[in-house]
Amino acid sequence: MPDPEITPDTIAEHGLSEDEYQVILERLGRAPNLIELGIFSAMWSEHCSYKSSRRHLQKFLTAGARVIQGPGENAGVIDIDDGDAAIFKMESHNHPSCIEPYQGAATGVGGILRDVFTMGARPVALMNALRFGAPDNHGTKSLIDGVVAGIAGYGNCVGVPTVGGETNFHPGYNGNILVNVMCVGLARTDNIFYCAARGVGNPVFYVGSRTGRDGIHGATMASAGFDGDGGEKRPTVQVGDPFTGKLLMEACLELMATDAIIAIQDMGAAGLTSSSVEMANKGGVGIELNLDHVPQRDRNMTAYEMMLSESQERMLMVIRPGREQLALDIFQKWELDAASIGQTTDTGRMVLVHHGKTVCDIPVAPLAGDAPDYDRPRASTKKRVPLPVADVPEPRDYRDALLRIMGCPDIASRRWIWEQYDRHVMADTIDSSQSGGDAAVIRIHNTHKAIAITTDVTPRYCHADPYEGGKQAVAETWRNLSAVGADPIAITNCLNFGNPEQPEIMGQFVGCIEGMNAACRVFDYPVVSGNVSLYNETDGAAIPPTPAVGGIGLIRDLSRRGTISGAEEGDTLIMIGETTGRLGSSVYLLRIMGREDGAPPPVDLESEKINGDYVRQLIRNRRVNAVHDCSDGGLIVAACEMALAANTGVALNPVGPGPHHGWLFGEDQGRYLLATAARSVNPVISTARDLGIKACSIGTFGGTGVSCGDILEVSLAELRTAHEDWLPDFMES
Amino acid sequence: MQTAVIVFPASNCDRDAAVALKKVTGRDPLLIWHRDTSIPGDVRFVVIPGGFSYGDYLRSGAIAARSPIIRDLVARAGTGLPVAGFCNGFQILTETGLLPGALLRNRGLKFVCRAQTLAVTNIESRYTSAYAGMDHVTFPVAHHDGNYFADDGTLNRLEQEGRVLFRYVGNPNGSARDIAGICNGAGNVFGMMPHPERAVDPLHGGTDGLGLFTSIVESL
Amino acid sequence: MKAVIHVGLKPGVLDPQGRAIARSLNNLGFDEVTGAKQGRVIELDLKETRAALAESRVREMCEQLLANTVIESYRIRIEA
Amino acid sequence: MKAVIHVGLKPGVLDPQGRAIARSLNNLGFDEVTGAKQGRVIELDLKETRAALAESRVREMCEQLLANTVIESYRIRIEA
Ligand SMILES: Nc1ncnc2c1ncn2[C@@H]1O[C@H](COP(=O)(O)OP(=O)(O)O)[C@@H](O)[C@H]1O
Ligand SMILES: [Mg+2]
Repeated sequence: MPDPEITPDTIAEHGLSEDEYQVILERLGRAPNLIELGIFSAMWSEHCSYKSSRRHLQKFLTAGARVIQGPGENAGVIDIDDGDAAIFKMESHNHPSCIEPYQGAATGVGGILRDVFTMGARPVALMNALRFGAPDNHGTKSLIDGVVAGIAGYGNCVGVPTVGGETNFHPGYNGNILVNVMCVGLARTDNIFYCAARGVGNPVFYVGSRTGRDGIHGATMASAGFDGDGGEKRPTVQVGDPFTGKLLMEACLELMATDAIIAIQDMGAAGLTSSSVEMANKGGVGIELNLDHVPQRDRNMTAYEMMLSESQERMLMVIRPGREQLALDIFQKWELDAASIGQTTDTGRMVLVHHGKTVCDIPVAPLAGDAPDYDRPRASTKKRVPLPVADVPEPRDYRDALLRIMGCPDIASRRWIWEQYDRHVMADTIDSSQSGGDAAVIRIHNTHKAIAITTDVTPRYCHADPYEGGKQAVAETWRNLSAVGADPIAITNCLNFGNPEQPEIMGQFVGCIEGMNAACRVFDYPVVSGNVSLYNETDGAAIPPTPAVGGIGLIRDLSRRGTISGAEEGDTLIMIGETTGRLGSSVYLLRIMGREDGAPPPVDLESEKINGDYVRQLIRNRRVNAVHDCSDGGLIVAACEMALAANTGVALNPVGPGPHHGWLFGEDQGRYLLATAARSVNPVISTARDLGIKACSIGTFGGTGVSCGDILEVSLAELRTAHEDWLPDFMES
Repeated sequence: MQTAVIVFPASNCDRDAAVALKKVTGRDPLLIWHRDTSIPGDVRFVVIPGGFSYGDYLRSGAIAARSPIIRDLVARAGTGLPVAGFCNGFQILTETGLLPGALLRNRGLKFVCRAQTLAVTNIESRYTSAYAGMDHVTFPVAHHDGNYFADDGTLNRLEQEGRVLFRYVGNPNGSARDIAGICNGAGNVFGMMPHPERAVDPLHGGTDGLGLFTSIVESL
Repeated sequence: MKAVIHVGLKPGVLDPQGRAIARSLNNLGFDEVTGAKQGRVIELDLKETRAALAESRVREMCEQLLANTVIESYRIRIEA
Repeated sequence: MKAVIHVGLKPGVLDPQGRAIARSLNNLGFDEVTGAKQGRVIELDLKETRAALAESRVREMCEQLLANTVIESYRIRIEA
C-alpha cells in the first residue's frame, strides 16, 4: 500500500493541532508517515498525555509515610504493615459505556483489574461509582440495566467481589453517564512490578487475546481506508472477555512468582502504542517490534491498526533472557496466546517492522517528554450565597417528607444493583454494600487485618462550589473510613468533567482539585493514583463536576471495627459534630422543594479531623455499638438507616420550638451518629467536650418505628418499603 | 484427611472451598488442575468449586464437564468417592450426568447474590447429618444459572428417594419444586447452587455451612 | 465446509429468556407477539469436504458437547 | 404466523464464546473444526397474518430490543 499523504485534514482527524504537528516535524526533522502520526496522536491525546490536566494534578499531595508508589504507575501502592501492600486505582469508562453500556462497563472493569494485577497484586475488591441521567429521561433505565449487568458480567466471572460503590441520578448526566470503577489488590511489598523496561536485547513478549480492529481511534480513516474486506462498517466497540481476563490474571500472577519478568505493562488505551512507549520511555531504552509476530484476530491488519487497536485482555512484558521458555510454559498452561514480538535496544528509538519493512522509526523520548502541557484559561464558578434555614419552607408533613426522601433516587436502596454483584467470592468479604454501611471491609487473607474501601463525591455540591465540593468529596471518604474504624491512608480519584477548553469547566476542574488537595493535606491523606475524564458533554451541556474519590483505610484488628447495624434496644443515639441546619444544595431542597440553589455545606477540615480521630478511638475502645456518618439527607436519614440496619426503632428528641427541617434534613458536614450503651454515654460525651468536640445525646433506640416528638412517627416497615421499593419498581416499570 | 478441589480455568471459588475444607479437616486440600487425568488414591472427598469455568461459555459447566480429569472423577464417584459441587460445581455435575437435571438461567434473568434461607429437607444424608435439629440454614447464593430443571418423573423420583437435601425458602431463581440441592442415588455425589463454603466463619455473617462439611467428613 | 447447528430447548422445558422476551415486547407495545423462544445457533468452520462425513461428525459434537440433550434438541445443516 | 430471527455478532467483533467452543471441540479430538461462532435464534409467535406487515414490525422489534445493533446484526425470516 502506498503511504498516504499527510494532509491538514489527516492531522485534524488525529486530534492534533497545527502547533502540535510543528513540534512533531521538529523532533523528527522530517514529516511523519501515517503510522508515526497515529502514534504521536495517541500519545499526545488528552487520555494518554493529560495535556489539559497535568500541571494541576501536580498540586496534589502525593507523598506520605505509607506511600510506596504514588501517581505515575498503573496504580498507587501503599504500605499496610507486615510486608503487605495495597495497590489500587480508579478509572472511568464513560464514553464507551454511553455507546454500549454492557460492554463499556465490562471492559472498564477488565481494564482496572489489569492495572492492578500488572503491578503484582492479586485483585481483592472492586467498587463502582455510577452517575445516570434523570430516571424519567429516555434511556436511563436501559443504561442502568446494561451497565450493572456489564460490571456484574465481568467482575463475577473473574471472581473478584464487587463490594461497594455509589449511584447518582441527575439530569446533568442525561447525555453523558459516568461509569467509574475501582480495583484494590494486595501484594507483598518486596514483590511489586513496574513498567520500566531495563537492559538491552531483552525479549518483549505479547500475551493474551489476539489483536483485532477493536476501538481504533482514527476510526474514520481506519475503517474507510484500510479495511479491505469492505461491507459493513466495522463497529469500534471493544468487547470484554472476562474468561480470558481471568486466565491472564492467573498466568501473570503465576509468572510473577518467578524471576522471569523485568517489566510489565497492560495494554489499555492506545494499546500496543502506549504500552510499548511507556515501557521504553520509563526505562530509558529503545524498543523494536516486529509486527508480523503480533497474534492477530483479523486478517490483513495494517501496522497502523495493530498499533492503535484497543483489543482487551492483552499484556506486554520484558522477559529476563533465559526465562522465555518458563514464561511460554505458563502461558500455555493457561491457554493464552503469547509471542516474542521484539526486543529492547540502546537506540532510544521506537522501531516497527512489518512485512520486512521498517514502518516506523521515531525517538521515544519526545512521545512522552514533549507531550503538550496546556495552561488552559479558566473562570471561577460564581459563589452562591448561603441559604438561611428561615428562607426554606418547612414540609407540610414531616412524615411524608421523610418517606419521600428515603425513597427518592438519591437515597433509595441500591439493592437492585448490588444483588447482581458477587460480593462474597474469595471468602474475605466482612462487610459490603449489603449492610448499607459506610465502607466495605475486606479481610487480608489469613490475618485479622482488613482494608476498608469507599468511594464518594457529591456532584450537587461540586456544581454549586467546586472548591467546597472537592473538599467534601475527600472528607466524606475519610469520614466513611473512620466510621468503620479504619485509619484512612490514601486515595485514588477519577476526575470527570466537561470540555476543558471552556474556561468555566476548567475553573470547576481546578477548583475541585484545589479543594480536594486542601483536605488531603489536613488529613495527611495523599493521592496515589487517579484518572481524568474530560469532554463529558453533549451539545454543549456539560456534566456536573464529578471528582469521584476512592479512599482506602486499614483496620488492624477486625474485632474492633465499626458497623452501621449494631444498635441495640435502649442504646443512646449520640451525635458527634455541629448542626446548624444547612439546607443549601441539600437533598431536602432538591426532592421536597424542587430547588437546587444555595451554597453547599462547608467542610471545616480541622473539626472534621478531630471528630474522625475521636470516632475511631471510640470504636477501638469498644465504646460504641454502631456508627454511621451523616451525609445526604441529614441526620434523620442517617438515623433511619441505622434503625433499619439494626431492625430497631429510634426515638429522636425534638430540638427547640422549631422549625425542625434544618435540624433533621440539614447536611452539615463532619458529623457522625453513634449508638452507645447507657454506661458509655457520659464518658463518650464528656471526653468529646474535653477535646473540644461537639457531642450530644439526640435520641434512644427501641421500638418498631422512627419518631421525633410529635413532629413525625413512622414504622420501620413503612420506611423499609419506601427505601427498598423505589429502584426495583422503577426498573420494572 | 486428604481432600481435593478440582480447579478449572476460571473456577473462582477454589479458595473459598479450600478455606472451608481446611477448617474442617485441619489440612490444606490438594488443588487438582483440570488437565490432570487422575485423582490421587488417598483423596477421600472432592469438591468441585464455584466460578465461571470456561467463562460459562456455551452453557454453564458444559466445557468443564468435558475436561480430562472428569473421566477419572466419574469413575471414582462410581466406586463411592464423595464428590460435592457448589454453584458452578453443581452445574458441572449435572453436565457430566453424575446428577440428574440441568440448571437454566434464573427466572429473573439476573445474577443474584444474597443470603438465602434454605430448608434442610433430609437430615439423614451423608451431607446433612450435622443439621439434625436445625430446620433452616442460611447460605449465600451467587449465580446466574441456578434455575433447577428436571422432568416430572425425575423430580418425583428425587423426592421419593429422599434425594432433595435442601429447598429454597423464597425461591430466588425459579427452580422446580424449590430445589436447592440434591444427591445421587448412592448418596455420595451432591450438588447445590448455594455456597456453604462461604458460610464457615462468623465474620462471613454465619457458620451454617460448616455442618455440611463436617457431615460428609465424619461419614468417612 | 460449514455446519450450522440450531440448539433449542425441548418442548416442556421452561424458557425464562423466551418468556422475558415476549413480555418485554408486549410492554413495548408489540401486542401481536404471543410467545417467544430463544435458542442458540453455532456455526462451525470445518476442514472436512465430504458432507455426509461432516454431518456425522457434527452429530457427535452435538451429543458430546454442543447440546445438553437433557433439555435441548438440535438440528444440523451442512453448507458447502 | 411465526418469525425466526438470527442475531449474531457483526464481523470483526470479538466472539469469545465462539473461540472457547472451537478450542474445546479441538481438545475433544474434533480437529477438523477451524473456527466457531455463536449466535442467538429467537422464534416469535405472532397474531399478525400479513407477512409484509409482520416483517416490518419484527424489524422494529429487533432495532428496539432483540438485537444490540452496536455490535450485532440480525436476519429475519417470516414463516406461515
Ligand atoms: N453502584 C453500587 N454498587 C455497589 N454498591 C453500591 C452502589 N451504589 C451504592 N452502593 C452501596 O449502597 C450503600 C449506600 O450508598 P451511599 O448512600 O452512597 O453511602 P454513603 O453516602 O454512606 O457513602 C453503600 O454501602 C454503598 O456501597
Ligand atoms: Mg456514608
